[in-house]
Parts: sequence; C-alpha cells; structure tokens
Amino acid sequence: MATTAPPTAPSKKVNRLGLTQASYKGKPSTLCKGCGHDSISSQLVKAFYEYGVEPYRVAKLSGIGCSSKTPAYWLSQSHGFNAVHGRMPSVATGSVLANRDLIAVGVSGDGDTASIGIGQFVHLLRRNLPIVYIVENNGVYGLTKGQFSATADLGSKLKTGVVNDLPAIDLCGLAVELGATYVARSFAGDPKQVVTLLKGAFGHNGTAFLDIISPCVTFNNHAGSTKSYTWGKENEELIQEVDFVPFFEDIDIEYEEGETANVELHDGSHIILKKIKRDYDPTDRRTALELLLDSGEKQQFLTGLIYVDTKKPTLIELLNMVDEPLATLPLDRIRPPQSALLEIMEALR
Amino acid sequence: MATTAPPTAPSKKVNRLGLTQASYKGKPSTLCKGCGHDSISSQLVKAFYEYGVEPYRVAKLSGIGCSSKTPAYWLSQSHGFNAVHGRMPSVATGSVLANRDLIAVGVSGDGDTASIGIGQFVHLLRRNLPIVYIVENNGVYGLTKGQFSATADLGSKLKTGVVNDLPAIDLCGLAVELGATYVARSFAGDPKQVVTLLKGAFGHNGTAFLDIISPCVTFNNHAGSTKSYTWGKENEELIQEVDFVPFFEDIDIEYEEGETANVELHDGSHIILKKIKRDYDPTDRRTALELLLDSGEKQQFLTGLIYVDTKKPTLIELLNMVDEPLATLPLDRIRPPQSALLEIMEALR
Amino acid sequence: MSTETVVDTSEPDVQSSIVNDFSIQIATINGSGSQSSNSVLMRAIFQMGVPVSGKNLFPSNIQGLPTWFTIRASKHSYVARNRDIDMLIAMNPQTAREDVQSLNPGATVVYEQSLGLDNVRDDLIFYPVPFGELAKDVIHEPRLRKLLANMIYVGVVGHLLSIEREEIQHAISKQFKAKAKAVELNVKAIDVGFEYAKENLKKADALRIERMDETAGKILIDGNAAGALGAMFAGVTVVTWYPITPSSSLVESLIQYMKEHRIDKETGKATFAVVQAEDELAAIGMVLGAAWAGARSLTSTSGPGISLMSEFVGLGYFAEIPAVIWDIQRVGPSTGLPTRTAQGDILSTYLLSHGDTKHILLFPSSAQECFEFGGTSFDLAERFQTPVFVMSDLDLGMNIWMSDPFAYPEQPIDRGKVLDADQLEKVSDWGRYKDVDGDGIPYRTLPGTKHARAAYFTRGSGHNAEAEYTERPDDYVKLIDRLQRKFDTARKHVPAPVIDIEDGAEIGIIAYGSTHWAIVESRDQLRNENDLMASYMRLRALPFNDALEAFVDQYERVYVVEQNHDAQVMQLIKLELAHRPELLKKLHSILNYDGHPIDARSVTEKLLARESERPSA
Amino acid sequence: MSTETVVDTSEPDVQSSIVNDFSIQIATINGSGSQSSNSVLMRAIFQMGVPVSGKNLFPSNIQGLPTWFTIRASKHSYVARNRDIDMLIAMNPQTAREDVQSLNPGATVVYEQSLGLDNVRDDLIFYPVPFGELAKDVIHEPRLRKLLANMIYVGVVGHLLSIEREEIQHAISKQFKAKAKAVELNVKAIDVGFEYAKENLKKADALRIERMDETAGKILIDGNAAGALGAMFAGVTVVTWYPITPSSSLVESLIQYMKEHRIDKETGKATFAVVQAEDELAAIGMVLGAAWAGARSLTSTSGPGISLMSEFVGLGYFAEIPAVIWDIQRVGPSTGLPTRTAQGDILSTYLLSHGDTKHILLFPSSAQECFEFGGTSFDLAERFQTPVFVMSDLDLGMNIWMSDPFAYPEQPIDRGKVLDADQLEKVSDWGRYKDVDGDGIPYRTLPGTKHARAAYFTRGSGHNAEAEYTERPDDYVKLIDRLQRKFDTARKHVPAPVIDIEDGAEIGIIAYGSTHWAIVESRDQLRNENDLMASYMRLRALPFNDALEAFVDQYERVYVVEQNHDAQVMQLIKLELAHRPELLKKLHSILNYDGHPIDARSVTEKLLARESERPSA
Ligand SMILES: Cc1ncc(C[n+]2csc(CCOP(=O)(O)OP(=O)(O)O)c2C)c(N)n1
Ligand SMILES: Cc1ncc(C[n+]2csc(CCOP(=O)(O)OP(=O)(O)O)c2C)c(N)n1
Ligand code: SF4
Ligand code: SF4
Ligand SMILES: [Mg+2]
Ligand SMILES: [Mg+2]
Repeated sequence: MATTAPPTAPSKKVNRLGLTQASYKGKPSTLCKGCGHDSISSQLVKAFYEYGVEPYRVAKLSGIGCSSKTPAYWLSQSHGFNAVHGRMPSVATGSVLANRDLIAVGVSGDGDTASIGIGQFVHLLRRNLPIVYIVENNGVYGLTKGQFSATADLGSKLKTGVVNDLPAIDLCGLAVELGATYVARSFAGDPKQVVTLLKGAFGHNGTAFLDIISPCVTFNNHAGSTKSYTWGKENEELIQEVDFVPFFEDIDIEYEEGETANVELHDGSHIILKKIKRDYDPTDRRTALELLLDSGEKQQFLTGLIYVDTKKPTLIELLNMVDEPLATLPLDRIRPPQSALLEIMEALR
Repeated sequence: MATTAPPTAPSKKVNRLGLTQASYKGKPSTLCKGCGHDSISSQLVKAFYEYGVEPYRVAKLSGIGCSSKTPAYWLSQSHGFNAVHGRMPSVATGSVLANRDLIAVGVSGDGDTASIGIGQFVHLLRRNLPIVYIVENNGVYGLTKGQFSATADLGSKLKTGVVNDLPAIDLCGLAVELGATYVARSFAGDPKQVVTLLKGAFGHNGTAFLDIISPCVTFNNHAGSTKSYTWGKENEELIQEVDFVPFFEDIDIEYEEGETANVELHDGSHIILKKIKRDYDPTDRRTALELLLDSGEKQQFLTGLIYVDTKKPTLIELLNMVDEPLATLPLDRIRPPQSALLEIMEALR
Repeated sequence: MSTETVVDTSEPDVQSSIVNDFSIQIATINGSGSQSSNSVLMRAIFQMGVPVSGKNLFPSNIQGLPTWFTIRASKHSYVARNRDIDMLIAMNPQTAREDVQSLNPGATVVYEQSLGLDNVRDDLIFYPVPFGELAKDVIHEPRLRKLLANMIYVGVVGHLLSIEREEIQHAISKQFKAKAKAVELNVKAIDVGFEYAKENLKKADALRIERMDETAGKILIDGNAAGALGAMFAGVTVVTWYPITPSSSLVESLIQYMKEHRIDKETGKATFAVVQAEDELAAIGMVLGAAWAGARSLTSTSGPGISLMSEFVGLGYFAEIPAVIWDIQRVGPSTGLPTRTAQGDILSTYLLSHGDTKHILLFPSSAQECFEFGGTSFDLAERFQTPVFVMSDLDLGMNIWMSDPFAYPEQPIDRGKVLDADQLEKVSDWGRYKDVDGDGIPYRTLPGTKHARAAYFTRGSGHNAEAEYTERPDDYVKLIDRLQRKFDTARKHVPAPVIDIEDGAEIGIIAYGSTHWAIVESRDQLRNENDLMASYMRLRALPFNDALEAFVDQYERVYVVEQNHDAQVMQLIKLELAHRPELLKKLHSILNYDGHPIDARSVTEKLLARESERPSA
Repeated sequence: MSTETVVDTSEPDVQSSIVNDFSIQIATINGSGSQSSNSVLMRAIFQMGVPVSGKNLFPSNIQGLPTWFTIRASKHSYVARNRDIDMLIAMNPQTAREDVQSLNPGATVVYEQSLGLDNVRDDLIFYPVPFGELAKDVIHEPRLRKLLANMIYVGVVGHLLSIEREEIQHAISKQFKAKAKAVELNVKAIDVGFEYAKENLKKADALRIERMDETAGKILIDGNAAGALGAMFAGVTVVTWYPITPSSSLVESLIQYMKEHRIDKETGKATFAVVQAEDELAAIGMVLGAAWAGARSLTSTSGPGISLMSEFVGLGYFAEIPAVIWDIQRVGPSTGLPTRTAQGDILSTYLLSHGDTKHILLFPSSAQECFEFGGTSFDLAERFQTPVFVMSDLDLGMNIWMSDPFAYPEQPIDRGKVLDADQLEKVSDWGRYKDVDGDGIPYRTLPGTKHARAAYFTRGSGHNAEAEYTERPDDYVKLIDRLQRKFDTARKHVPAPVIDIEDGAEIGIIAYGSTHWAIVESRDQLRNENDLMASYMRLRALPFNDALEAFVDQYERVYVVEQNHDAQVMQLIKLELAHRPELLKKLHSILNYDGHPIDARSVTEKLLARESERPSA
C-alpha cells in the first residue's frame, strides 16, 4: 500500500523538490504551550513538506485571533497576510484574483469565521474560491480571553461556570450547503488525519474547507467543554479512514472493492477512503448534509472527509481569466491600443 | 369551518379592536406599479387588521432597498425605523430588548439580507429573537437598478442577458438550520397564503421568518427570470394548504384526522395545515431541511409553512429579563441603592 | 380644453433673440423614459456646435416620482448648473404648478395641454401641446405611448428653438444605435412634434439655437464613464464593487468597456476580474488582497461604503498596501439624499480609520480629469503603497459633460518600488519596511516571487523594518515617523493645484472638484458685471503642497467655495496655514449644501455680499 | 552559583533613605500568574497608607511573552507612569539583560539567581534569590510552583522594603477572597520570601516603605470597572459588546456588577440585557435599536470597533438617536499595538461617518470621572439624542488607580425630551424633528407609546420636521442647520474644562484624559525645579466651549499635551481658535506616541526644551 507519510524525516531527508522539512518552518510560536493551533501548524509543515509544495507559491492568509497568528509560525519563505478580524475571505479572494498561481492557505478561528466573519465566509463558499480554508475551532475567543464563540456547543461550560445557551453554528454544514467543494472535519489531537486531509486539500481545486477542532488549553480545555483534548479523544469517531496518494506516486496497491473509495483530485492525486462502520459517499451532497444533520442532532464528533466535488467550476474559471497572473501582465496586455481609445471617443461624439 | 379571512371588508367594517382596515394603512407607495412588494404590503395591512394587532405595539424595522422602504406604506400609526443597508437585524434586536412588548416586524430584501446582511441574519436566527422577519425576495437589487442578488437562481438571466453563475442562497434553509422557529416560503402572487402565514407569524413567539418571492416588475419579471410573476404562477407548488384560526375564535369545525395538522401557537391561535400531496410534518426540523434540500436540487418552488417549533426559548427568555419593558423601568428599579455603592466601594478598599 | 392660449400676448422683439444661451428644464416622472428624449435633445444641440450640459435631478426610487432634467445651451461654454430656467417642459402633473411658480417672469412653458397651466401665471409664455393625444396617433401600445409622448416634446421644442430636424434624427440614431425599429418610431414621434408645433404654435419666445462651431471634436460623457476609461487604460486588473448610487455606473461602464477592449484576442479570455462583492467591507478587502498580490485594483462606492471601509483602509495605510477607491459623493450624513450631489466626505475620508491616519485624496473636476486621475490614482497608490481616494461626486459622475477627447496615455505606468526576483538578487539587505531612499517609501515584493528572500509577513499590528512583529516603543515610533515622511513626500507628487492668476486681483478663490465650473462662470460674472478680478486656485489633491500658502499670501481675501455644510476643505486649509496665522484672516467660506450642483450666480452673489460687508467697501 | 554577590559594595547612608517615593518594576512572563503577586504587593503598600499606582505593560498574546508591571509608591500621590525604575524584579530570562541595561545607575535588582545578572553591570545593587528552588520547597505541583515563585518575590521585596507582613497577608486574603486553600499557600510563599531575605540578603539599597495616612478611605480600581459602575448607577438597561482589548473588561465588570445589583429581588429577573454581539456593527446596531425604543444602552469597544461603527454612527447622528459608546483607546492605526495605550482616535471619532458629521466626545481622566461620565454620557446622549463617545484609553481603563470612593449620584437622570402619551396629548402639533425650543433639540416619542399621534418614521435619509421623507433642498438645509444649532447648544452642556490658574504664570498647559496625571506632576517639577509656573486647563469634552479661547488668550505660550502622533486635539483647538489667528502662534504640541503611558519627566523635558528655544530665553 502506498504510504504518503514517510517515516518521520531525519534531519537531512528531502522531499521531491529537494527541500527538507525544516524549510517549511516558520518563526517560533508565541501561543500557549499545548495549544491545539500549534499542533495544526506542525501538521501543516509536514503536509507541505510531504506534498512538496513550493513555498514561494503559497500565500498565507488570516484574520485576527490566536489561530490567525499561526501563519507566522510556518512557511517563513511564503508571503503572509494577517488581515483584520473576520475579513480574511475577502483578502484571500483578492489575492487569488490577482495571481491565480498562488496556493492560498487561509487560517481562521471560530470567532474570526463564525461570528464577525460569517458574512464573508458564506460568500467565499458561494464563489468556490480556490483556497485551503482552515478554521482552528476551539469554541472560544482565545486571544480576548475565553468568551464563547458561535461554534460553542449548546450547554457547554466556560471555566467560570457560564453555560452557552445558544446553538452552535456548524461550519461544515454551511460549507457544504453553500458551495464549498472539499469539506472535512478533523481534530488537532489526530495529527495523522489532519496531515492527510491537508494534503488532499492541496490537491483540490476549489474551496477546501477544514474545520479542525483545536483545543484552547488556557480557556477551553476543562471538564464541561466539548472542545477539549479529553472530550475530543473520547468522542472522535472516524467517518472513514483517509489516505492520500500524491500525483507523483503510483497507486501501486489494489484497494479492495467496496471497502474503499478513491477520489481523483484536480492535480492527479488521490484521496483513498476506507470504510469503517458506515457506507459513506462523500461525493454526494445530500448524503453529506444528512450526515451532518444527524451527527449534529446527536452531538457526535465525526471526523474525516465529509464532502468532495471535483467538477464544480471555481471562481477563477467562472471569470474566464487569462492563464497568467493578472498582477504581472505586461503593459501591452492591460492597456488597450490607441486605436481603441479613438474608437471609444468617436462613439461619444 | 372557521374562516380567518372575512370577506373583503367594506369600508365601515371593523375588527375585534374596533379598527377599520384603513387604520392599518400607510403613506402611498412610491414603488413601481405592480411591484410584488406592494402586494405584500397590502397583505400585511390585511393580516394586521384581521388579527387585530394594536398598531402602537408594532415596531416596523427595515434596512435599505425598495423592499425596505415598504414599512412606510403600512401602519402609519406604528413607529418605524428604516436603518442602514443589511443591518436591520441588529436594530430589531436592540428594540426588542428595550421593549419586549413591541411586536417587531422586520422587512428586508434579498440584497439586504442575503448579501450585505447575511452575517446579522445568521446571528439573529441563532438567537431566536421574537420578530416577524420578512424577506421580499426578487433575486435582484431593485433600488440600485437590477443587479443580481445572492438569492438569484443559478442560470437565471438578467434583462441584459447576463446569466447568474453562482448558486442561490436558500434563506429558508439557513433559517431552519440556524435556529428560526417559524419558517415559511410564499409568493406575492398568492395573497391568500401570504396573509395566512403572516397571521401565523403574529401568533408565534420567536423568529418567524418569511421568504416571500416578490417579483420586481422593472428589473426581474422577464422570461429567463425565476422570480417573475409568470414563473411563480406556473411553478408554485403548495406544501400544504394553510389556514389560521386566531386565539379569539373557536375552532368550531372538526378537521379530518390524518388529513390535517393543527399547530397551537404561543398566543393560543392555531395554524391548520391541510395535506395536499405529501405527508409533511413541519414540526420536524430534519424533515424540513430535507424538503428544502430536495426542492432546492430540483429547483422546485414550494410554498407554505416549512417549519415551526413552538417550544424553543427566545432570546428574551434566555436573558431572563423582567416582564416590563426595560426602556421605561422607573429609576428606582434601574439605579441600585446607595448601600450597594457603599458595599462595592468597601470591597475595593 | 382649447388651445386658444397658445400665444402669449407679449410679442418678443426679434432683435432681442436669446441665442444659444439659455436653459431648458424638462419636468417628468422617472421611469417614464424621458431620459432618452432628454439625451436626444441635448445631443442635437451639441451637434449643432453649441456647447451644452445636462443635469439630471432624479429621486431615490425607480418609477413614478418627479424628476427634472436641465439642458443648458451656452455659447460661452458654461457648463455649471444654471439656477434660472428659461424654458420649462412641464409633463408631470404632480409638480407642474410648483414648477411654473418657480420660473422667472418671461420664461417659456411648453406643457401637456391637459394640465391647464396657462392660468397659473400671466407673466410667462405658454405653449400647450396635447402630447398624450398626439402619442395615441403614433402608437397603440400604451406603454410605448408614454415613451413617445416624451419624444414628441423633443420635436416641439426642436421646432420652437429652430433645432435642425436632421440633427435630432442623427441624435436618435446615436441614442438607439442598432435598434432600427426604435429609431424609426422615435423619428416618427419627433416628426409629429415638429409638425404639430409648426401648425399650432406661434413662436412667442426669444429662445433660439443657431449653428456654431464650438463642439467640433468634442465628446459627451459622464464622469463615471470617464473614470472607468481612465482605469482601463491605466491597466486596472481587479475590480470589486457593491452597487450604490451614484457610483454603480462607474463599474458598470468599466465592465462594458473591459468586455470590449480587455479580452485577449487569441484566447478569448479576460485580462481582468470584476467581482460584485457581498458588501463594501468585502469589496475593499478584495482590493487590498489583490493589490498586495500585485494587481492594479480598484473599487468604487459612495459615502456609506466609505464609512464601512474604514477599518480596512486603516490596514491598507498601516501595512502599506495600494488601493484605489472612488468615492462618488452624494448628500450625507447616513443615507442622506442618495440622488443628490455634495462634497461632504472630504474630512472623514482624509482621516478615515482610527489611530493616526491620513490619506491621499484626488479631486477631479472634469470628465477629462476623471480619465486622467483614473490612471494617476494607480500610479500614486502603487508608488506610495497606500490607499488613494478619488473624490468625485454625483454631479460630475452621473451627469453628462462636454469634454475634449481624452489623450492616449503615452507614458508607461508607474508600478512603484516593487522588486522582482532578479532585482532582489542584487539587493543584499532588503527589508520590507526599510526606508532606503529617505523618502519614507520602502520596497516591496509580490507574493509568488521565486526568490528565497522574497517572502515577508504583512500585518496591521506593530512591525519593524524587516516586517517582523514587534511591540517595542522605539520600533513603533520609527514606523509612525516614516509614515509621516512618506506622506510628506506625497505632497510633491500628487497633482498640483491649477492656478489662474488675474493681474491686479485683490481676491482669490479656491475650489475643487465639480465646483470648478461654477467658479469659471462666476469669475466672468465678477469681472464683467462688477469689475472684480479674482485669481483662482483649483485644488486637485490632498495633502496640499506649498502653492496653497503662496496663493493665500498673495491676496487680500480668499474665498473657499465648496459643496458641504462644514467647510471641510476650508478646515484643512486653516490647519495647513495655522503656522501663518495672519493668513487665516483672509479666508472666507462660500458653501452650498442643498443637494443641487452649485451654480455660478449663487457664488457670485454670496461673494459680492461678503465683499460689500467689508468696512472699506 | 553562589550567593556571594548578595551585597553590593556601596553601603548606602541610612540618612539617604528613599521613603515612599520610588518605582518597582516586575519583569515576568505573561500567563505565569504574576498578576496576583503584583496586585498583592501593590495593595500591601496601599494598605500601609502610601499612595500607589500600577501600570501593566503586557503583550498581545496569552502566555509566554515578556510583561512588565510597574508599581509606583509616591508620598506626593503622583500616579502617572514613572520613567525611572528604582527597583527591578527580574524574573524573565528573555528580557533580563536588556531590563538591567535600561536601569539608571544605583538602581536595585532583585533577580532569579540562576539568571546570573550581577555581572551585567557594576553600578547597581543586586539581590539574587533562587526563586525556583525556594518554590520547590513550598509545593510539588510544577504548575503551581511557577505561580508561587512569583509570590515569593513579594515576600522578598516585602522584607527589603519593610512592608509589614500582616498587610501582605491581608492583601492576599483580599486577592483570593473565599479561597482559603489559595490564601494559605500564598501566605506560605510570602513567608518563604520573607525568611529567605531576612537570612540571606543584606539591605544595601535605600528604598523603604513607611506607614503614612494618605490612602484612608480610598479605593483601588481600574477605569473600566469605574465606567461600568457609572453606567450601572445611571440605569443602563441594554448593553451590547464584542470582545476587544482593552475594552472587554468594561463590559465584563458590568456583567458582574449587574448580576449582583440589578436582579429584581422579588422575581429574580434582570432589569437589564447584555448581549455579546457577533461584531461591532451588530453591537452598535443593537444599541441604536434599543435607544430608539427608549433604553439607556451602551457598547464599549476600541479603535477597530469604532471604525466598524462608522456607518451606523452617522445614522445615529442624522436620525437623532441616543447611544453611548466607550472607546478604550489603544495604539493604532489598524490592529496597531493592541495592548498599548494611546489617545489616537480623537479626530476620526469626532468626525466619524461620511457627510457633515461631528459628535460629542467626553474625556474622563480618572477612575472617578469614568464613574461620573458613565452617567453623564447617558444624560447627554438622551438630552441631545445623538451618539456620545467616552474616550478612555488602555492606561486609564485597564490599569489600577487609586481613587476617592465614588459619590452616590443624588440627582435624577436626564432622559431628555421624551413625550409620553399624556404629554403628547397636551401638545397639539408635535413633529418629531421640530425645533420647538430654539435649541435645536426636538421632542421624541418611544415606540409602544399608546397614542394615535405618537408614531413617526425614523430614517437615515432626508426627512422634514414631521419625519416625512423628503428630497427637497430647503428641507435638507433646514435639517442640517438645526443639527448645527443642536451641536452648538451642546457646547454649553458638555462637561466644562477644569482650569487651574497659577497666578503670574506665563505659560498654560492643555491636556485631557489620562494625560492629566503626568501634567499634575510635571507642573510640580516645573515649579519646584525650574521656578516655572504653568496654568492648566484640562479638557473634558468636545465640542469646546468659550473657556478655551479665554484660557489661551491669557498666556504667552500654551502647550497642548497629548498621546498621539498627529496632535489631534491641537488640530481641533486650532480650528476652534482660527477666528483669533493671533492665538494660534501661542500653541505648541507635546506628544507622546510610543504606546507607553505618558510620564511627567518627559513632558517637563520637552516643555523646557521648547521654552529654552525661545529667542528671549
Ligand atoms: C474589529 C475587531 N474586533 C475585535 C477584535 C478583538 N479580537 C481579537 S481576536 C478575537 C477573537 C478571536 O477568536 P478566534 O477567531 O476564535 O481565535 P482564537 O484566538 O480562539 O484562536 C477578537 C474578538 C479585533 N481584533 N478586531
Ligand atoms: C452601505 C450601502 N451600500 C450600498 C447601498 C446601495 N443600495 C441601496 S438598496 C441596495 C440593494 C437593495 O436590494 P434588495 O435588498 O434586494 O432590495 P430591493 O430593492 O430589491 O427590494 C443597495 C445595494 C446602500 N444604501 N448602503
Ligand atoms: S489562549 Fe487558547 S487559543 Fe490562544 S494560544 Fe492560548 S491555548 Fe491557544
Ligand atoms: S425596482 Fe423592482 S423592486 Fe423596486 S419598486 Fe420597482 S419593481 Fe419593485
Ligand atoms: Mg477560537
Ligand atoms: Mg431584491
């Protein structure tokens, strides 16, 4: 069976681009020790490395929050943009429009996306913008010291004893409903799955949304929380086992028919989904929405690939843009000739 | 059978409060002749009249748009607040908090709610604010001359020939998903249903959301539009037949078991739902969401009561507020006594 | 109703003919198709070589409310609004009486006969025309009939003013372009009007259009279309917007032009992206994202949108990201009068966003300058790596202006201090926010640059010269001081004021933007009617440069004319000159803030009133 | 590592003891629990009757970055930041060396022994303490151990400064209230510190705390809690917010206090509603909705939130709806330095929103004034039917201030011109926007008023005196002129400046907000050290009233001291005085914009430098 995760790379090991895993690192984190977000950062480094992403092609985008700080902590060799609170989607949209060759990776928090940012999030989904959009979901506002966010589960408790009495917004539900084409949920405490789903997202063309439950060890990791490590570990239930075979490797092992599904991604990579308990077809939108409804009602914590659609046109395709980045088109391609102006002037006489 | 719609009232007829239907009128409309919104305004007048709402208790709220202008065209004897674009939900929330006795009726457009206002809409739903929230949905921005809004159906055409290539946001879907407790879809071309659903909304305690397809005769009533009168008339399919019996009338006729469902609302009024083709239980959230998914996929235009939950606590209940309006509590109830200040000062020494 | 009052008793002296120098106001209902008729009439006059301008006063709704269109013919090429109406075309029953009441004695009224206006006043010249009845004869379809009634008035007025029928026909062909059926129908309507007038109306007024040669080569265009063209020829690549009056037509024009001229011939693909955003916060966010990634990107909006962009604009300022933002100003505060004009967003836009911020603002005053600043704004935004606002207004943006044709921009565009991989290779110690050249402007790289040292991290929080996060007081002070240095550099690079000196003038006038045209005319009035010379400085940008002080220094009294209540630019002038307090005493405000475009006569009157208040006068 | 360097060679003369007049800086890592230790130390000094103040310099993250807390003991009751540190408690390896380097010669350093700082400089007094080791002896749980190491330093310092052990214990009891276990453990840690110091450290510095009687009856409180109390006692009913540093603690305090004091005894129900909104746009929207419906409603935020509220605030201004908005200012632009202080939002807030807008701003400068303006802001907002901003800042809002206890507000609250059904009955011709009293302030009714004529329609678009929609130029001009009249009325009603005249002074100082405390001290420095008298005017609100002109008139030179780069209030002063240009020459700016609270010494130095630049000096 093809394995995408090579044994943890000893220092000199390089990927297909000849880069070491260290080349994908960033500045030292300033988050709390043990923060789920740091774990996700590590998986990002690993996924970039294993996938062999060229750092210069990545644009790291974020809003404001502990989670939104993290793009500084990986891929120092990539341009990053830490925007304003809740508005990463629009900034990401602009940068992808300007340069369609960029691999946009957006990181946001549950406060950043589900509260102040829900409007931009909804509209990004609708446009199927090519981006890997990660929400590091801890159910609270970490950076402002632990108030509930809109993804906090009904009935969950703050350390201070305050109980959340409003229903949680299911970001995956919105994502599938509104048009994202790769939707997954995962858990910072399940690094292997996170890495695999990230690599799948890199191979996807369109909005790849990952809702990663990421415990806030300082404000939301206590008993009574439904976003703690303990809660996650005890309650995580895999939808399927996910495996990833990058486009540059052969799928050299046969998968048993019926037990696995194999989704070919845009760039020729494959996501291999191995059945565990349920028969689940993530390419069916209806199925996906029903799964989410179901698990939402039962407060189940299902992780894995929820939905994937490899066919839907992205915003870039809808706009019928030239193949080259708009940002660097030469003047003669963006300034029409004098004859055009004369013609226009003539029509206005 | 109880009939809630008395034969169109001759001028001198009065309702249970002794008010004529004319008492519920507003200023003359300045909308285009034939605009769907005007038809909805008329149904509002009728519904208020028939229900016997006390005008002084109503707060009319809106954003900006042709639709948002309409609160000026009914209920001159009620306070109105035409706020800024897309932000009616927050203004409505504030006014209901200030005075829980107010009957908040919000009118918005699809641009106002689904584009700029989607964030506030989502969070209003989550809070189950007691309000009748109407979207007069024409798929375009009427007031700015006909650009597509986010509820325009995929593939529908502007007069100029421009085709909408982004998926429509299903506001009813969001409403059910995110916590509204009375969700209906209707059609300005079906006045009888509009009136009945409105009256049901008046009797409901919580967020009553009505997505009313309301043709823009100037910019979106042509062939190729899926929000035109013609399209609506040809495609409307009733989920059920809705009837309304107000709390002040007896339900004096037996409804056939199995063929009708009878939902008792907060104030003792009843919504009577008469089965047409399908067996549909609007009190089941799951059923409602599936209906919406289904009809969304098939681009069906289903109207009627989609969802109702008469039990869920509203924001006012969650906040455990005193029974009287906060706005007019006397000073001695809102200024703690001197002893309280002394005690606080003591603790700070 | 009879047509007996066709001819007013006052027979005008042919000698006293008023030729090519009067205003026609058409009062109709919006949504009644009068726009086309008005354009045709205006264009026909223009084609006869007579300078024209058109002002549309329309309500904030779509159909059924009063709207007034004023066409001014001016042999002197005055294009500002004219307060005085010489001929009223009264088609709207709702306002007809008030419209007639507001006329000066001797004015002419062409009106829908059934309105029976001739008894309202006896000091006017009345021409009743049964437009409705006439339209019935031309067409049977009731909806079209309304439109045609409006076209019939063009024929009537054409006859009364001696506008050549061929020019009107020509104008119709232009207006309806390829639509042969429409052209035919409208021409027929014109003819009905001409014929009716010829047979039933006896010329009683003095107004006449005579052929001149003042419009040869000129174009008719609105400022928004001109701005759109400017942007297109400056190589705009990413455009985001959210519809709002009076700004929507800028992007809507741009879309049309781009579809025609910015599609790659070979591939059929677009060299641009236009996105209708979900609101203005998203629109500016996209612009910043795109500009950060290297695109020339713009958005266009009006006051409410500017307010919503406030937080993001501060990010652009502080993180130093280019952006071009058109503010087509309308009357505020809040929703205000959305279809009326003002210059009321200057102060709040100049200082937009919390913290110590200030921005570059450009003030175009003509269609030509809209075109020019369409490019200048990008050059400045990219050079200074900062948001640049183009402060147009409803009058300039949505009304039709006569203009010289636009010159093709020969210079290359200025993309500012951007290092590509090769250039970066030559710079060993590049830091994103280093002030290498002493002008406060650092060098940037674009995402996607294939170079190991190209990457940097952009943030709206504290950062040092290497773009690293910092909370150090010294780093912050350095950064803020450099931003100030950069802003000071900008003073010398933004478009300089245009100064027109009158030798021997004691007074100066300062104005900006669309106010310009009233000043041009008012100066002539002052000179010709009052022997009062006034030098004139037209501001074209903020921040100011030294010319301001020098100008004020030169005159005894300086009038700052603007279209807002708070004398917004006057306030900035006072601050700019506060180090020369003696200059402040010279400054006087002339304000117009009723939502109508400012007119010359009001300026002249207010200025003279002020002048006569002086003890010496 | 040995403890041989315990005692510095320089034996201080006991006579030269520095008593109750020095600053202690504790350098730690945030999230390490040092906050409690710092509070305990500060409170213990306070309990000994010695005036104190505390400034927390913390990073914009939650755990693991450097943070500095400065406790100033001042027998003169100076509570501004003191630039000079007399004793450093160095617990943070990341910054220890730089912290030591920045001290003045002769300063004292208590440090974690393992950091080996004694060789960094030889002009300081060093006390090494093995905090880590000592903590191990007290407790075995590693997480608690860190916390306790911090408490041990309090014991050590207590001993060195002769702070009474009982007062520290008392402070611990206050800090940990009901938690007996925590009290016990912390007291134990204190004891370890005391014992260790007694046995191992030989007093070598001159610093001492001696009992005084200057704090009797006083309280310790942060400005945000004070503002919250002010609002609660002013009868606030609807509170909306979105978390943001440094403003969150205002609402968080309010929630705590309201839960305790604003629950109806009988029903157990709340006489208030607090909603955590989804963002600041929603927060201000809710405030406006609530105030429109008659509630006293407030929101609290900081710069980014103010920017986001821009459009809505314009609506509040134009539609005349009360709102109270607290801006706890931090360093901008953009995200800026979110945990540093500034007065940088004045100009943009004053002019917030497009169109001709301007707002009432209050500048509290003490905890007491936060309490007071907590009520004043509502009275003004309701009286003037307009948004009112309370411009606090991080220094005032989040730092702990010594204060006289707050006086119970005896006067009734002013709910402004609201007509209920009975009053309306007596008024026959009520119109929502009629200026009945000539002060520009109209009468309003609340939704829900049971009266046939009570209803009106509120909108941000053009409206006449009857609140009907209008686009008429004359209606608009009337409206704008009345709003100006109302604003002018407000001049006389906002809190007047507080003026402190020094007889014979040649210079004046103008300041506002938290800058006040540096001025108090700087004036003493100028008087005592330089024989320079300075009169002082503390601004408390915008718009200005006549006192400003009178004050400036009186002095030769007037220094305007503020904590921003652009001299924001100075600009407004210049505009206010522009009609008296001769006054402008007198004005000079003293600015501090590095994110640290302004200190007296810097003000004094800058002022003296400027004074000595004068030709005459
Ligand atoms: C406009 C604005 N409002 C408020 C804030 C303050 N703020 C900073 S981060 C944050 C919430 C972050 O929560 P989340 O996105 O969940 O990130 P986390 O810290 O939990 O990872 C808030 C409210 C801000 N920076 N900007
Ligand atoms: C902040 C802001 N942006 C833009 C506008 C311009 N605007 C007015 S109404 C409108 C859209 C209205 O569309 P919709 O809500 O669907 O109402 P309709 O006119 O179709 O009934 C827009 C964009 C505005 N008033 N405010
Ligand atoms: S506060 Fe919570 S989210 Fe923020 S860094 Fe600490 S653990 Fe992570
Ligand atoms: S433009 Fe459309 S939505 Fe607006 S009033 Fe006219 S028909 Fe109605
Ligand atoms: Mg979070
Ligand atoms: Mg619409």
